[in-house]
Amino acid sequence: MSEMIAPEKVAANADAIQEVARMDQLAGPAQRAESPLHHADLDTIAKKGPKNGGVTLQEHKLLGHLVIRGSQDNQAFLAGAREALGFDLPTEPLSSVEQGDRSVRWIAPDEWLLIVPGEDAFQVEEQLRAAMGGHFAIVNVSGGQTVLELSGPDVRMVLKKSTPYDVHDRNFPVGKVVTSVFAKTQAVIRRTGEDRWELVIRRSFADYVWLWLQDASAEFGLVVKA
Amino acid sequence: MFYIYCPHCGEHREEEEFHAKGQAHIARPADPDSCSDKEWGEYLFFRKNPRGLHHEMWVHATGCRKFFNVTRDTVTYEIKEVYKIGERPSVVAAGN
Amino acid sequence: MQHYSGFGLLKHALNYHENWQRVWRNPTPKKKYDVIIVGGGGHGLATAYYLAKEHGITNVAVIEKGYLGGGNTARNTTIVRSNYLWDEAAHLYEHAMKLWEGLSQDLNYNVMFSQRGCLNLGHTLQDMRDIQRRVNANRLNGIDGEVLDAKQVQEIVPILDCSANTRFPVMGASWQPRAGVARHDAVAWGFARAADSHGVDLIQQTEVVDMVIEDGAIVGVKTNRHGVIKADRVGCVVAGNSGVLANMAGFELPLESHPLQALVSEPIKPILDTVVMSNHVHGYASQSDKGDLVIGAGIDGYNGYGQRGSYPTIEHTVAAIVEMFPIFSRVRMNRQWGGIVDTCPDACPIISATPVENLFFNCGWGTGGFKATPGSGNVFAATLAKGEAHPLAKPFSMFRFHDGALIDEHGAAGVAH
Amino acid sequence: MSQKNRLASGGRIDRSKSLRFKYNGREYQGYQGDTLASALLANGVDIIARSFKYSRPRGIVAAGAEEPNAVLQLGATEATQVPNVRATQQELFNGLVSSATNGWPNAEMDLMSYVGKVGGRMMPPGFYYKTFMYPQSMWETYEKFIRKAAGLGRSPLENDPDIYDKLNHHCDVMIVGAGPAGLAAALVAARSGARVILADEQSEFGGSLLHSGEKINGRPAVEWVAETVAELEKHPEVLLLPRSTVNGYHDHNFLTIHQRCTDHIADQAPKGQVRQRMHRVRANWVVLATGAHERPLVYGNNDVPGCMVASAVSTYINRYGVVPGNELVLMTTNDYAYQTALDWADAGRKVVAIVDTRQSPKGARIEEARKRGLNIITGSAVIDVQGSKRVSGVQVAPIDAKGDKVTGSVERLSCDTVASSGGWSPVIHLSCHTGSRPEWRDDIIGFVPGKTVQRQLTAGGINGTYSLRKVLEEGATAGAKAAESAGFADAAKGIALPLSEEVKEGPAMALFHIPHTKPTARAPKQFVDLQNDVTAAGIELATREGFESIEHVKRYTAMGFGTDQGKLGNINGMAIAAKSLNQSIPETGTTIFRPNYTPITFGAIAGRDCGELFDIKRYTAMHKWHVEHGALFEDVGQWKRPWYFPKAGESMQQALDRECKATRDSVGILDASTLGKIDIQGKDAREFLSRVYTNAWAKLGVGKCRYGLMCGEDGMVFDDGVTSCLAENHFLMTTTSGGAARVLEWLELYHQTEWPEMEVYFNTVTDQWATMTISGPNSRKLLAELTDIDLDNDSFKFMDWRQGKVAGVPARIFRISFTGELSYEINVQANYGLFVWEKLFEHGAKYNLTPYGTETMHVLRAEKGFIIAGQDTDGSVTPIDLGMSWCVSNNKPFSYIGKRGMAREDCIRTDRKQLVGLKTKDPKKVIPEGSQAVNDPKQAIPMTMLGHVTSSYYSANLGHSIALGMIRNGHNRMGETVYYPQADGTVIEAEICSPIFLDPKGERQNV
Repeated sequence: MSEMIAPEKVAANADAIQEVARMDQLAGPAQRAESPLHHADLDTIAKKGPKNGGVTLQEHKLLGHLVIRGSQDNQAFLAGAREALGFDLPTEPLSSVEQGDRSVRWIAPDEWLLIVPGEDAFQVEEQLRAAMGGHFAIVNVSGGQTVLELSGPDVRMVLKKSTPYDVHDRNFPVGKVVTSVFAKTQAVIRRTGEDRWELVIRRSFADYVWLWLQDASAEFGLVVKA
Repeated sequence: MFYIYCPHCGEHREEEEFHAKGQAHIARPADPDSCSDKEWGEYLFFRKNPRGLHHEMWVHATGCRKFFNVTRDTVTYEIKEVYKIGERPSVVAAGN
Repeated sequence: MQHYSGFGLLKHALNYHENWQRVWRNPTPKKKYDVIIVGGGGHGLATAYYLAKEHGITNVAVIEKGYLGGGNTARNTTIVRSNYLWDEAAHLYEHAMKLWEGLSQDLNYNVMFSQRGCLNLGHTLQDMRDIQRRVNANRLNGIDGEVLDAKQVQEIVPILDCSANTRFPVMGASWQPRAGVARHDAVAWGFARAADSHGVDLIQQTEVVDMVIEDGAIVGVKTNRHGVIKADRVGCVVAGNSGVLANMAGFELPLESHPLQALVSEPIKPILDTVVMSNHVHGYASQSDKGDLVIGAGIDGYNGYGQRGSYPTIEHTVAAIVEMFPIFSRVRMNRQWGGIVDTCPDACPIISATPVENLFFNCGWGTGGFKATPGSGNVFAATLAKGEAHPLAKPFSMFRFHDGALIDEHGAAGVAH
Repeated sequence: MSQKNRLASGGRIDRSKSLRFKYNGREYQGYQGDTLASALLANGVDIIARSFKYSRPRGIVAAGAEEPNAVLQLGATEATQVPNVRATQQELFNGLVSSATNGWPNAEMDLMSYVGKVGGRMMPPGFYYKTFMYPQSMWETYEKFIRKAAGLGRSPLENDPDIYDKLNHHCDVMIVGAGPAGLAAALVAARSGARVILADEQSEFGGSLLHSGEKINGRPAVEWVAETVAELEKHPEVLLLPRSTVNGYHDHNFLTIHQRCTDHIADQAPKGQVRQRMHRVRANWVVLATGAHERPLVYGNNDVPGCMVASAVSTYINRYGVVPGNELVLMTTNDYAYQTALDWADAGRKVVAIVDTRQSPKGARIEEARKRGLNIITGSAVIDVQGSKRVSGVQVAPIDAKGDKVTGSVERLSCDTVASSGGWSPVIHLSCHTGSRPEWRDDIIGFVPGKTVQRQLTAGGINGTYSLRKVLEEGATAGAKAAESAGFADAAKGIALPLSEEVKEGPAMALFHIPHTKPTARAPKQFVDLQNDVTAAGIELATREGFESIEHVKRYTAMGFGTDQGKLGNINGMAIAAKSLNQSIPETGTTIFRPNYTPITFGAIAGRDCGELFDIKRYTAMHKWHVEHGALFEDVGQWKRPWYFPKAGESMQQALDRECKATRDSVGILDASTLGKIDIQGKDAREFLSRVYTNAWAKLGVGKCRYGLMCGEDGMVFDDGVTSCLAENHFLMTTTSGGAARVLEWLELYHQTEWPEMEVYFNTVTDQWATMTISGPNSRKLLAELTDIDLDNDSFKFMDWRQGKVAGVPARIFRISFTGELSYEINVQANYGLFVWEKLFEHGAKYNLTPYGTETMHVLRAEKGFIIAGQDTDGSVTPIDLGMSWCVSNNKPFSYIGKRGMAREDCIRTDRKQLVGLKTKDPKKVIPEGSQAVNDPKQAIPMTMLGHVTSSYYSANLGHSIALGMIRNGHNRMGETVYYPQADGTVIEAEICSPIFLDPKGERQNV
């Protein structure tokens, strides 16, 4: 799992020039990893904060985030994804697929966001690379973003304060995913259940989103879940 | 505030998700080095700026990050057509 | 021209104001003029006035498709300042400033030019570097200016939030004491009245629908109401519509016309005595003599001739005002509107000959045209009179976009104003 | 004072809930359900304002948004002051505190009114423009006095304690106005299952039905209103918004609604509640059911308190149980207004006369009035009003059939109230907001919405439709059409139209301005726009002076520029201008309304985007550490970057000197995570780099890094950074901290629009990597303690990168240097950023590892002459100007971006401003950044400037100041002296030198 491919070694192998640099970015348990909202100490808030409210927030931290790029005209790419993942990349715009602990979101016609357990990221990347052909790209962005889950009866109101996108049932069924404006930043917003939504946000904006969510959900009561 | 159909996402989105990128269909000269200063200056700066139908480029910046073209009336702000990069508009001003 | 004065006003009051003269005639156009100016906004009218006054050319028509001063002259936030960065721009705007300083008397029309000073706030280290650079350049160019620290800013505008805990604390400002505001409509009317008194024909509600060009030279314009009107020279001063007229003459300009919005609050008792502008927080405000807070919004990114822009632009501006002046949170916005600004890639105007002989354009003032009104008219009049650019106008040729001699004033013109 | 004008019964107020309030320091009582205006009228308060120009006493004239006079100051505390509240729209609550906004010592006894009386004649429209000019220097003194008269209410002087909010909505049908048309439309649309939003500015739905006394389906209309609202409340897809003004109608059916959540209890509202909320609505279809405003007539002294709009009088009687006087004279041009006289009579007070301007009016309501024995004077008009602080009587005179002149003798009638009606003006404001030009209709004597490109329908009064039966019909039809068009088929099916009886009406007279026996200029003041003191004489004067366009008239007289935006006056003003110009109203022009329909609180528009949330603060993974270690921060774009790390008692310069020396002498560390980072993969990645950078990329080997300059097509530098070859088809680009997003969009622009055939993908990884740069002679030693990578200078050279572990964390280390020292830039996944940072400090103590911020970084790089894009460049500088021709390759096969631009005539001039180093003659003197260079400091102003100082510092390492700056032709002027005149009159002398002040051969970074 922690195998590293030094560029030298690759370059030395003239027959098979390593086309891209691969890197397992994960360290062992001795190396402390901190999610983007680590500083907010959500665990303590979960313990000491309110237990009832209209909005519940949970950070799903330290997951493996992989951006997958490729053309839908590239069959070797699509087939490879299917082989490696066990399911098709969703080609329907704004759709997502979730199987077990893996979920993939349509981001653009040539871009998907795959989220897997943190420790699987490199293995999945390797499997994808091995299976895919033609022109494609995979980028590990596990350190650059985080997942926030919002649930509860008043989440929709919080979303309506935060995004100009139409979050009504008729427009936003479970499974749909959109990238849109979220307060002054942006988020990948996915509806994961009747009253459950997922936000994927960038690391450096996480504190702002956290402030915003506290403010926007204050009138409904915000419960933090560890 | 405009409501713009993104041809890649397949639905209308709020203008806040987009950036306007100016006149569409300005191709970079194939051989810049053989352009005169005048030709290069015109490529860089000179624009149709029509009152009426305008073919312009937008990018779905807070969305799929794709550029695309819009034909819009610059007086009424009506969007007449949205089409992808590389495609030609079907709605054009008389005389164009 | 009937002379205006307090005494005259009293005299007329005794006669129930029944005997005031027309401010300008409503003439039928002649067949031919020495110079036709297309566009009866402040710049066009100023051009006509200075053509007559300084160059003795009075066989002049100003053709206006709507009413005089009804475009951006009527829609701007009336700020006058000359603290531009580059020499070329600074000299041009300072030329205008000097004319402003005697304009009411020159026109015998009170344009209410009020030199209440203008602060351009700095919120970052780079802002302050830019301010230092600009103020130093201004001083060496003979333009008044000072760099102030946050404490000095606070003394001038006590209601400005200069505390350290704002998102972008005020670090300082540039201060031009001679800057100020003027009554926008009065500027157009004052120039119109004075031009008319010199014999200039002001032709309103008449739209130029085509240019009459023979052998590469303009010989007249075709109008919707009065057919072809001939002229030896034609100057176009039509701001947002410049591209449309250029297209009639068969060329393009390095311009895009964008919506620029502005807004006013309800009138409140005087509380803000200077002009306060912030590029970084992106808002600026002054208070009119009627008590309205006059606030300029940003420019919308798309081309638009609709005289309206998008709502988020208003939201950003208002948020900036509330951030700068938290006490205004409970004050209310009365009206908002939009103008059509013709923006150049380098945020500087075009005062220029064109590919068509005897056809000249004065355009591209973008967000900063009002403050230049007398200067713009003055140098354009000289340009039209002589058939070649006034020395101050020379750097502003449209052909600078061919050779690359741009004058990049995006810093000084950072927020719309 | 008792509520002398309150009726014993009737109205929609709750007499069991008595409310106390203050106006001008006096306490009054009203009832739940009152507006501040109805409560003031109930208490017999006549004067609520002094006029703007003439300081004339003014009273309440209307009952809604159109009210021009009753604009009051509200608020019990300094922080909760609200200027310019319209009393007719402010609900009464217990403890309300209000006052008039003008008048000294108060509105009742304003001393300025003497000035107004005496000087009024000196203040025709435009008088400012005609005077105060001489001498020039006096204007600002005159202006001080003019400004004293400015404004209505005042701004609070304390910060707003309230919160505001925004909500985004999407709906199928947005209905504006919940009067009969709007309710009918909503009902039909709601039953179709469509998502419906119904908004109304009033506290209750029902509009005119709340006071009209009309019947629907044979029962009082208010019952139908209650049933309809009850049904609408049950529809799950319907959002009902009372107290919500649709203030703006924007393009593509975007509307903003200003909801007043707590204004009805204002400063009595519980803390923490949202005061006002803006709803941002995207509607598929819009139904405008905004009704109409009654036009008052323009007659002599029509501003004396007691002169009111007829329907407002009815509203006060029927809705609030308030009769605003004892003896009424009604003047009307139409049948409908007779209802006011009937209501007045029903309230048990005296109708002195109904003065009808028509010669022989006929209609059902007239018959009713006759039947009741009311005194109807036809073919006549009220030409003047008597009284100063309250109407005491009127002058009535016969007029001709066209209403142009007085034709007979004048009769005086005693009364205390004059109600007038000149017909109705459709409320077309919203339809104008999107650029639609209204159209005049002679048959209804008003403007109706013109052509529009919006998906917009109109129903009821806005169309000039005033019969209740037809209003309901139009509403239901519009609701059905809107729902159907939005995809709810058959919405119209099975809807039983509510029915109302048709009332027979005779034709109305198109009359706006009542003639007087004297010409207008000599007649008593006839007000058109009460808020701005615009009179009929003023308008005639404007046209006489040549202001012939209606826009000129409005601007010259200020008509319509008040907070009521001319809702009552504009049409009358246009009619007067038209008549004076001898043309029709449509020939004179039209009236375009702009947002807002009524004024909107700034705080509400800003919402939560102020204070802490005004703009995003972006943080790196190590931010907490920086805070804990006393960093001061610099705003760089949205990033918070450590600026420097002062120790206790240190000045900024001392801290910088220490940080700089520690780095050059041992090792310093910088958090460089904010640098933009873009992952580039694909077989054409290398070629793409060649096209967007000015230098060569063809031969950059795997494991190597290279600095690149990026230009626009104009050849001007716009970003720079180091890009590394991670693998043959894989590069990592870095950009400036502020330029990351712009560069990524730039790359995508060229890829998507110019070179789509190139196989390359760009992805941002700025946030993915925590980047820490250790720099200084001991950096290798320090790093060696923590990594498995061979750091030997031969195997890991300057401008190489290697992959390995640092502190057990997988890392990429780039041996690049922005300080000129031996430097390693360590990149780890950001989750480990703080962990690795802290490990470096654990091991770094013995090397005096010193954290430094942007300021020290700036000094260190300036010692080496490295530029900062955005500080040393400003969009007008080419790579050649920067002296960086080494970074420009003209041998590349593809004409890269910037190449042609750099070759333009002006860009190849030899006397361009060029970046050079500057050494002050006095080594201690630091030239302030932004100083301008001249050759001769003694020359006359304006001076010829050569260029400015872009970067300037005191270098502790060198023991003298250093600066970078632009100098015209500077590259050819090495060793020459230039001068920097300062604001304080001093001049700093400096020598032009190479910008590389330290280690010109670059040996230190290669050790």
